[in-house]
Amino acid sequence: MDEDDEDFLETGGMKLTWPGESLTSSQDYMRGHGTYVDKEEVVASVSGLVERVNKLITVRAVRTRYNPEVGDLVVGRITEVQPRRWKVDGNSRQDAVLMLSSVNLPGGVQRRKLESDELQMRTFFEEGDLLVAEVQAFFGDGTMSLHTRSLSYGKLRNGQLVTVPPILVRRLKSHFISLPCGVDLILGLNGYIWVSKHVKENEREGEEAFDAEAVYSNQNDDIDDSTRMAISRVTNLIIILASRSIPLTDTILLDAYDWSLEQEGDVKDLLHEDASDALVTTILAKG
Amino acid sequence: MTIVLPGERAPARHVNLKLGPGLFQNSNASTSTGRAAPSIFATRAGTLNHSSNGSKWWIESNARRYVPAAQESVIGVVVQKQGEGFRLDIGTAHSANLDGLAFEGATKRNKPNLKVGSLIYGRISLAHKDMEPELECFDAQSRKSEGFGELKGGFLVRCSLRLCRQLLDPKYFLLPLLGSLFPLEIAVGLNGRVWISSQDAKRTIAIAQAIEAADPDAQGMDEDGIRTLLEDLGRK
Amino acid sequence: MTSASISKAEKSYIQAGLLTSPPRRADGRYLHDFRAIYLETGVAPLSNGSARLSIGRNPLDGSGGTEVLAAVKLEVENIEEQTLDGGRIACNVSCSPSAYPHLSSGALDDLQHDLTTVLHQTLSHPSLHPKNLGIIPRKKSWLLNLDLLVTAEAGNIYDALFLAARAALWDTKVPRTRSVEYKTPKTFLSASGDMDVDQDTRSGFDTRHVAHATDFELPDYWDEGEILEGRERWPVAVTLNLLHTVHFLDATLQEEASCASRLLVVYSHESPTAYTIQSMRMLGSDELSIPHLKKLIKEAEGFTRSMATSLTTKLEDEDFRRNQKAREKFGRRK
Amino acid sequence: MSADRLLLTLSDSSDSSDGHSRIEILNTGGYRSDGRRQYELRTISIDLSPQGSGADGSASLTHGLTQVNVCVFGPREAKMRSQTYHDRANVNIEVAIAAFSASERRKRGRGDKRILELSQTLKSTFEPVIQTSLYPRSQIDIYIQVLQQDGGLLQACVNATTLALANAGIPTYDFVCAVTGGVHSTSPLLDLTLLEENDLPNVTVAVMPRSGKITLVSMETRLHVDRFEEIFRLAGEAGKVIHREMRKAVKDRTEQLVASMQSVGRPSTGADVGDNEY
Amino acid sequence: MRPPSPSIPEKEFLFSALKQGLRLDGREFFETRPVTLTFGPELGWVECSLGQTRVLAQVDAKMIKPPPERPFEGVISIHSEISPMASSEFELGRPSEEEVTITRMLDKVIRRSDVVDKESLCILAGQRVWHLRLNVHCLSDSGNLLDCACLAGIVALKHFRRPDVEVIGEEVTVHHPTSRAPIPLSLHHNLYCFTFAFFSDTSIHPVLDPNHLEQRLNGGLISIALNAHRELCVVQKSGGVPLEPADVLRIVNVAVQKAKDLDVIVESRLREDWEGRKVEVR
Repeated sequence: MDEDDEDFLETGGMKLTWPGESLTSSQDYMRGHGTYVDKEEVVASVSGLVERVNKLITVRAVRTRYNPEVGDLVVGRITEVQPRRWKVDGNSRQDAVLMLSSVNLPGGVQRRKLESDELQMRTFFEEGDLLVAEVQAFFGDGTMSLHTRSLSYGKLRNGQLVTVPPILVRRLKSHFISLPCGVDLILGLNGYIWVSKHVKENEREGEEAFDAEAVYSNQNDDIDDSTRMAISRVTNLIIILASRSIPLTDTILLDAYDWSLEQEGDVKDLLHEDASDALVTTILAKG
Repeated sequence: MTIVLPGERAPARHVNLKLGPGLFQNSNASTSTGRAAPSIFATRAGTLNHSSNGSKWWIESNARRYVPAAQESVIGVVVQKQGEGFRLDIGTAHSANLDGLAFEGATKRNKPNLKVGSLIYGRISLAHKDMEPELECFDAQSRKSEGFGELKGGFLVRCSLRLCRQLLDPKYFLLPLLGSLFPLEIAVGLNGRVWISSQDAKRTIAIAQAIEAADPDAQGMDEDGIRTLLEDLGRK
Repeated sequence: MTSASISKAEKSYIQAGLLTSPPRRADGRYLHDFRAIYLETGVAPLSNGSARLSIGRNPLDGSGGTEVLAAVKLEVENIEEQTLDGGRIACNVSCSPSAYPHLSSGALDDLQHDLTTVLHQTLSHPSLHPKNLGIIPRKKSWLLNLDLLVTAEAGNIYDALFLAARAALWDTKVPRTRSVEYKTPKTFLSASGDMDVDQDTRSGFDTRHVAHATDFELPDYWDEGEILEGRERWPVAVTLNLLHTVHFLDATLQEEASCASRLLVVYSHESPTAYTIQSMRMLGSDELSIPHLKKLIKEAEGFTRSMATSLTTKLEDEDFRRNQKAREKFGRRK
Repeated sequence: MSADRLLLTLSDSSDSSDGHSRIEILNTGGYRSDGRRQYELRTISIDLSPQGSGADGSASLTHGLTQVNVCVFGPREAKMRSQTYHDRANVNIEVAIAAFSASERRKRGRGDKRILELSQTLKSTFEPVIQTSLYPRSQIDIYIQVLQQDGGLLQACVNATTLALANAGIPTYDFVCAVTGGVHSTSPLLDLTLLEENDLPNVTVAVMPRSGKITLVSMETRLHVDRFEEIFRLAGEAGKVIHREMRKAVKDRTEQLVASMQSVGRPSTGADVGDNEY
Repeated sequence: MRPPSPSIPEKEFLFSALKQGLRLDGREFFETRPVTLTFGPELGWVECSLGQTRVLAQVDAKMIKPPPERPFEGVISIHSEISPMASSEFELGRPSEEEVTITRMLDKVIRRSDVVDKESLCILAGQRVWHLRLNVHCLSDSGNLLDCACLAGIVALKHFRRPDVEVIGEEVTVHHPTSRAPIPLSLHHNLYCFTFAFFSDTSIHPVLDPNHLEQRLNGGLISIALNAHRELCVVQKSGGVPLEPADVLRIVNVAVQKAKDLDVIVESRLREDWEGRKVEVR
């Protein structure tokens, strides 16, 4: 064992480790993620936090690519259109796949998939389009298979994208967040965050006829100036918080937003050194 | 047994003439005597052979690059899994396709789980110069495997095409000689690959060296040569 | 510069923001605002002058900006017939794949080639040529190699390249040279006897009057040399991103992908009265009417002047800071 | 020769423009041309803050005046599927040496054989160390940029790549720590500068500290077998000292990230259904 | 298109055979394949074969004006491009990994290690020096092209003789081999390269001079170039599976012994060839 192993690194009683560090003997512990077994010893393979759950020992890396799980909500960008499917960049180990069969087709949820649909794939999604979807299953080699079969999923518009390390997005009950300042947030678990204009409740769920053109249109609504300012402000706040690897939850974003309103400089000054430091210290203080 | 070179004329004449590999019928019969003398030319160097009644003619030559022909059994290595089928490398210009269902007792649900790199002994079901060859691992009618399918364990020897044909010829000395010394399993692919297996590694190596020594491309040893080779291998 | 992948919805969102009044950009900047520029000189000790410049770097963890490393290395060059007297300048831009992770190596080479052509043609123009790059007329002169390395790209690469080039050239010191003539001293000659003997008995290394110098030496090793003559003339570039009637500066990758054309104008501001256009390029697909072009050039002159002056003051601060540090270091050593 | 006797001091090595007179490699007092003792390593400075455009992990490392930046992208979708493997990730390493990195300017193109050999050596060093079997069909891109050369180029590339991989959270079996060793007549030296590398027979050795096994040995100069064995063992030991320094940098970085991630309480809305499980 | 890697049965068989101490061609672990050197019509032309791996090396010399920075030294240049003739894996486009390794090793073994005394190649300082060109052609690759290429290069240099040259003042006369016997190059020492292959399963014993299949399935290679007087010139384990330090040293010592044996063979073959050749010249 390492000589400084006795004094557990007191970051909340957690033990930190790094590749090549032997944790415990493999007789009495089962190895999980981030570890491997060598000569009856469980050894860490990544640098991060050691977690012991009764007989299972895992190491959670502090920085890693998005590791998908079924049911995760992710934001992705179409990279390629292939026969009957789209390839989607989901900030993961490989591009995800969106089958034509797992997409809502214009003209109602029950509509069967026609031959002509396969020929007009680009009318639904084309290269570069952003979408929000849910991880449905995995293929043999670990590739994600996505689906957008729900009214709240589909093509994204009226806003802009921010990328943060995936580990900062905690798993919440709902990843659709509406801030009081008229800004909607979609916190993708893969670190892609969509900041957009707030869409009122009834507009989204309550639609009777499934409006075909609206779902796949690329047209943005016209957005008034105050909403645009709010979107820029939230974007800058997310960038600052992410650079100090502060996890992004709705409470933190709300506190940050209120704090930034009190500052006299306008949105672009948030990105300057002193403003960013001040924000981070206040957030950490709240704890 | 006449030796012919590419471009030479072959005296093949028969009412229903069948030309094997290496012969080419020049359709615009230059001679004015019409249909009677269509000229047959050799396109490969080798020995000219014909069947007893003179209806089938072919040229026996040697090569290392295999050109696929239908109903020939070959040994392939799985290179890629593609949908339900597999892509195999059988030493030809293009890789061959093998459908996942072309196995004995294969159904939609239970398909043979072949990994990339596994060895397959199969028969060429489709061979056409403009299309990728197709393989099957069972007899289409009887749906029995008849020895085709995945080859597990053992070792693979690469040799010239002529030796493969010779190994399949009952009159050739090598297999009976090897069989008399120790028990062995062997699968000869006409694409220059021979799969061998025996109880222990020492014997399999001896068989491999015997086959490589008997190869006309290499030393081309005769029976006595192989016998002495096997004896001193046995001693070591 | 390179078309980062962007969706139609994002593009129309950005364009709408630019065309409303008052115009709004993604990070809240006004049309003519620049992101924070960070500059440091003397970053490559083995070079004769160097600078690292970044635009839009996140102050907390230093990520996400456009970053260029520029260094000048001087080489002695024998003047053959075709190379002109008085020294030569060669620029070269290389793009690190870590700045363009989505580009293939072929596309990266093309990009490097384009950037190198723009930089080289502008900076090696005779109007900017420093006078103290010659060593011995018609015999030896300095070859100034300016190497620029793009280590990260987040839009507005031309402005960053020209600013970094100007900073590195500002920081360049040309080693002082003194031409020397080799004369064989009389004592040698007496041994061979048959040469016609030269009367004076001065030392072999007569450096006072130089009729025809054959070589040069570095008189004082510790003195780093003199600055490049006319270093204020080095040009500054501004990229005007055009969207119908609107033009905006310092575009991010997403903004560059949302506007169809850009106008690159490179000005040299030697003094408030003496300023010239060194090079101009139209990039992208849209056309531009002549009156609009004239108006843009006028605006570009203003932008580049303010950029040049603020860069010069920053460079002077850097010189002061580094001399201060050097003095402390020597002070500590005694 | 136990590892802890190899002291690691923060001597400020003299700047490189010392005079060109014949320099003593090791003077009578046992000091080398840059003031270090025989077994003393140069100052190591490590910076793990993010570099490049959206790199997954990056590291900037200096051994004395040799400075190398490494950016790691991946495991990610491969640009060309023909290069992918069905059962593991493809490790792709590209080395670029800045023209101004050495005292004599030299522009090395992409096809330069020395650079190809360097990236090949690094690729076959790290392929067995990275757990590539976890990421079939994907690609790990490692871009190495050499900013300044003063001896120990291969050593700096290996150590910087190890740090960048750890920083990117890519699972590896262990650190790979490299160091150069040389022999001046009979006295061995460690962590050579360019001056010493050009004059002395020298060897670069990379070791995996946990098992003490050797992953890389590279020597291009003439040396007697017995001398080789001596410096080979010594370099293996010195690798462990460098490992301590690298480990400390990774530990500090991890600590800082974990601290800021832990410092903030649980979100109020809805129960947190378990962390973003790795 | 990458050549298809060996099939699973071949892999499993090779590893299980090696574990029982059996190599496919019946050799011991540290036994090289038979070395045959056939010398060509002219001097400096040798075809070296290691089992079925065959490499042709050929040396020619011409007089050039030396580069200004090194007026007293001759110049040696090596041209070694592997054509697809050796095996279908090599293509003329980007150099393959093996080709880079061979080019670099030849450079280290022949140019950097001053095997050839460059000063002896100087005819007239600053004016005329000999420029030796070593051409290496890989004829067929059945494993370990590296050792074969290095051996061919070294033996070609030892076999080559340059015409005798007489210098009076500024005037240089070159004597035709028939009038004056050509002079061999002055070589400090002969360097031989030995490549060992080891496997991901480190319980398997490393093997010297890997054949085709062993080379395709290796977990790493160690190449050691050294002369017959226990002096190492190149030691290169560029990555691959990590080994115990003791194993590396053991392999180095094996190479030392092998160098002595190979040196004897090479010297005797050269003497044999020179005897035959001398008779013709009279």
